[in-house]
Amino acid sequence: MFGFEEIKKSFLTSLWFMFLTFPIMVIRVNTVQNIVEWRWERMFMIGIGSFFLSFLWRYLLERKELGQKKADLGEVDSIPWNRRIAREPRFYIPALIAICVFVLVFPFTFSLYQTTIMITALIYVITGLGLNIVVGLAGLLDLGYVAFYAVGAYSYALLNYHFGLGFWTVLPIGAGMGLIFGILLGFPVLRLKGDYLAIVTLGFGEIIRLVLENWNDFSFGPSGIANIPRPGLFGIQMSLHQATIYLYFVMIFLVLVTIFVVRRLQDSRIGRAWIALREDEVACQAMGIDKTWTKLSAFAMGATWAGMAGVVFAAKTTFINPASFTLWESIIILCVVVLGGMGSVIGVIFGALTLILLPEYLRAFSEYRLLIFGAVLVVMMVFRPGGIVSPERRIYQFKGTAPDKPKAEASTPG
Amino acid sequence: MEPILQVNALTMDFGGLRALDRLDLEIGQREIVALIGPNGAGKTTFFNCLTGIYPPTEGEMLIRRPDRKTKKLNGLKPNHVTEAGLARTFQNIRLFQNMTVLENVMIGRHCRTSAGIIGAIAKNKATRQEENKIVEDSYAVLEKIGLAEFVNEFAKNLPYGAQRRLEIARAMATEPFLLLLDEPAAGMNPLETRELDELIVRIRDQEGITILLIEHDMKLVMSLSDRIYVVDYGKKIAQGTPQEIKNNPAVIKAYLGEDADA
Amino acid sequence: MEYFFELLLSGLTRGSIYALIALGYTMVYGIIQLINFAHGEVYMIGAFTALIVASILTMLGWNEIAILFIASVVAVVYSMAYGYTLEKVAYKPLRHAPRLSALISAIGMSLFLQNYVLLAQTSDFMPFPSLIPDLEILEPIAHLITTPEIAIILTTAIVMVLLTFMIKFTRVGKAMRATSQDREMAMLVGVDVNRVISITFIVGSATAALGGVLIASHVGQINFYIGFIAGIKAFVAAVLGGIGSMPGAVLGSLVLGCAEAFFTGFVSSDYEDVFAFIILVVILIFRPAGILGRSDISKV
Amino acid sequence: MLELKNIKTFYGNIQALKDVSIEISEGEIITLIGANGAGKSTTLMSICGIVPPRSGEILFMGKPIQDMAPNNIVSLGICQVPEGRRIFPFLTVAENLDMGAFLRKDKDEIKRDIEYIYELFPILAERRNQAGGTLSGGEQQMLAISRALMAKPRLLLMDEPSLGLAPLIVKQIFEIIKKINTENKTTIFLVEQNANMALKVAHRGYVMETGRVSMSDTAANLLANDEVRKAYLGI
Repeated sequence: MFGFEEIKKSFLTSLWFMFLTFPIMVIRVNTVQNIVEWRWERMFMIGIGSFFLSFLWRYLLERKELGQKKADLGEVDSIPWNRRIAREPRFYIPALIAICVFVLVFPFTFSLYQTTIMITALIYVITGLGLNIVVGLAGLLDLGYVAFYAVGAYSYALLNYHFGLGFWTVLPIGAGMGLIFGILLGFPVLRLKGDYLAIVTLGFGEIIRLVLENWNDFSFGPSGIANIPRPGLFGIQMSLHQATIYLYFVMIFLVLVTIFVVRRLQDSRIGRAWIALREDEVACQAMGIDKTWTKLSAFAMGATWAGMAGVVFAAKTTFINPASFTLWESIIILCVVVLGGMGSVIGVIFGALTLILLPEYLRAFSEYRLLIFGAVLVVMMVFRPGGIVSPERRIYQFKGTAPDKPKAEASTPG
Repeated sequence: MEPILQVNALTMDFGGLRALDRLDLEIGQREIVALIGPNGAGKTTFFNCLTGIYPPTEGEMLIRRPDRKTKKLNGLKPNHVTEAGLARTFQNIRLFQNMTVLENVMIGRHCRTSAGIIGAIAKNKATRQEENKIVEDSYAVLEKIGLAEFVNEFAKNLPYGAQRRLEIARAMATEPFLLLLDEPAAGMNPLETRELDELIVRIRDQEGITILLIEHDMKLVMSLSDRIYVVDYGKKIAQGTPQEIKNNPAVIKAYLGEDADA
Repeated sequence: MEYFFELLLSGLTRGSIYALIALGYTMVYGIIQLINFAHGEVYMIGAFTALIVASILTMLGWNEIAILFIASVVAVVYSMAYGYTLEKVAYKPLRHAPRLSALISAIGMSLFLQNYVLLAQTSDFMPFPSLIPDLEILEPIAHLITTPEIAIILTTAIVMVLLTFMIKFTRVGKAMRATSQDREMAMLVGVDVNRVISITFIVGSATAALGGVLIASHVGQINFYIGFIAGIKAFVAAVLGGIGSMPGAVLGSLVLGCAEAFFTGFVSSDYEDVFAFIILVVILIFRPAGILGRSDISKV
Repeated sequence: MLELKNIKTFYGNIQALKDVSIEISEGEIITLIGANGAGKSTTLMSICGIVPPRSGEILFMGKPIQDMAPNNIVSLGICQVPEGRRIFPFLTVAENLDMGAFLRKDKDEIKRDIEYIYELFPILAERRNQAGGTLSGGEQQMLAISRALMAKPRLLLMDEPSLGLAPLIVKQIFEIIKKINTENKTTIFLVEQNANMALKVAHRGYVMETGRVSMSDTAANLLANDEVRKAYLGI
């Protein structure tokens, strides 16, 4: 692969990128003082960097192509790694124990700062799992998901401000508000398909944010709402540190609840209908599934989790304003779902932890973290468009699903 | 014999194109009826009108269900048509490719079951029982159709002929009294076609399901059907028993080819 | 009445800018059905390139018109190069992947390019020299419309005419239309589809860069984030007009621009963007394919 | 002229072609018959490079073409009239014909060829400024064939040209196929469901079943073959 042709290709690529990045990377003008700064050393860095990267890029592309070819000709046994682990008790039991221990000791061994980040990541796990219902299972691209998150957060902030309601009271209310908004917004837009649906949900998301920003009497506008209380525990006074640890465990609990419910939904009659809808709308209707209701239920179920997560978010930051609910937030949650692996619970958890923790721990290169983040998204999609984890699906085994029915077991084939 | 499906003067226009032209059709209970005609004659359009995918421009479609209630199909949504007891397969296979064979059939049980969101989350006894029942019933359908060996395969990994049969299994799971098959033998080899022939007869005899099929394989059509309708340009040009159709000069001209008997 | 005209003209100006960006969105969508999220960034890079070139030339004391011309040309050339590279790196390998993957790749590219400019240049707003001189002949109507505004509207009109000509009558234009209608069939008559896609990105990027130069010199300042906001608006305009349709993109942009201008002028500037999105939502609910979009009968 | 050697082609996860080998000599009309979904169209798409085979070789005039891009394959003189006509629906009839001549540079020749086409199909001349999508099925088929002829192919691949057409028009189409073959010396590879018609115009034929070639012989022999008659001639 290091033949003359390849070297020529890489050489041309590096020349091209040197040309491409020339004005932005090399020249910097200061229009006030009329100084032009020339940074030639960067050009060489780009040249050398792109020369070698282009080798790697082509090598990986070739490997991907080859893998596809082999899979077609049936030359590889393609059980994804996550399923292989999940099948082997001697792998997954210790792994599960290790994760549990880690989760339990985490807030006590790591700093307050780390715990706060972890809470943020866990919020994304919940929103990611919620959006996964809409995008991953039902196949509806929703770019305005953050609207429901905002609805939850503002529900808590306003109900607390006006009526002094506490976290635990508002948590279900927030979820309910998400649900209601999901139905309200879902109803008119679900006739639309694909990208049109995406752009209209984007529109709705922006409308809600802009209303929050401008309707001062209602939402206090851009200045937002401060002094939102953290979750209480039987009225016990807690220090900031204690409160954070408490919130951490509340989040762990909520994540577990979410996983539990989402998995149940996924494996139910409704969940199957969602997946079937994603696979083929026409056939789905021909099987007697009500398209509108099924779509709406997915939309509303997704929104519910966003509403709940919004309440937690408000409680965690104790201050909210519309700037927390921009389109970027929707996009990041979408990335969590797609990067992790659509339709996969473990994938979404993976995606949330990677996407939220990675930039935080990249603070060492703090300036570069969003740059790297963007590049990672592109590279991931180019080389693994299905996400990190391929979706794990419940395999309905005739044996497994009916343990209390010996008759059924007997008639099961091998 | 009282018809269980009666179609009167069904007309369907796409823009300026008339795909169906005042088509009349009747099917009696436990009949196997074939709809034949050249490609593009409007056969699939007819199915799409019946099953609520296209709203017909004119005409009337009536069914008489086993409970003797009469129902008009015009204006029903596809899912309500299925609930009313019509199920169909598609010309170009439309399985849920990334679901397993069993799950595909389980989707067919959807309209005959009722567990909702609350039930899904709580997984109470009724829901569990229903789920078990769905699995059991679906498996039973698969056994009947002869697909039990593939139960946990992904639909997309099935051989072509098996995919066609899975479409039938999935339709059967919705408990239809009238089954609409759109080119069920397309792409099957002679052996698979023979098996299909037996399967269709078995579905009629054992389950008492009436069958309307579109098919190009004349051998299959002739051996299988009680009656045949021939359409061309959206119009019915002939109807009758296989023997009558074989000897009908208009049919030979339009479809079988002028010198098919050469 | 005069106020009405003032608003109308300002709306048309705004709409023209949207149109220059929306054309790129709609062309790319028409051919590969991808929302090119990074399109706005190409526009932003065009504006930055123009700024750099213009600043250097100003320091060298060049003549205003020459600066405008050279800066625009360099900006257009660079944007085309970026558009081309963008497609090769982030979209071409994903041609057979699920559409969501391509969308995420586009989002990643958008983020990457924003931060690339942020890091290589600055996060602050940079003043952009006003490159379009005020013409004296236009003095009498200056209270209604300024020279830069006229320049923007005219440029859009010219670009639109040129593009229409290209699409309608040239070989490459026909290949583009054929590709967008039936990609496989286009291959079967010998169209190099990869090349046509590249050309589409290049042309779309060029018009976006023109938009970038014009708006930057009109508004007078730029930063790394302008692409994202303008991109969203232009995309809304493209969808409004019926994505995939070029006249639709222009019409959608003008409708959006004027609607915003009138709403700001007569109602309130607070809810300007809300209003824009409400128009989008309402139109799409009643006309799901956009104003000029073709709705297709799905084959079963 | 064209030789397929053991090609295997996949559509998604389904193997559509399993070791298909076919040979076509210059000047012949070869037909490929078989049931729906047997892999006939995939064979054509593999030759044209739209769905390149995963393994095996395709030789055109002795040169391997299985790894070439579709547009380069067209430039060698291999042209396809695909199933379902695939007219560009929003291009006019004239523009559709222009697209057929996309790779040709000889402007005067093209003009002459267009005139020839309009003589051959007067109805197309009448509708030259109408969008392709508004034509009737038969007119579209004529346009599709004309579009392919505009490329001056050496090898013309035709996928179900009789699909959905009235008997009279089918007859006309087959006459044109014969004419193209004898007058222009164009080699024709014809995929058909209407086996009866196809075998009558063809020199040789291949029978395809679920991705494999199950039989090959002269057209006359296939027409007389009992199995073929039973399975594909509706007798």
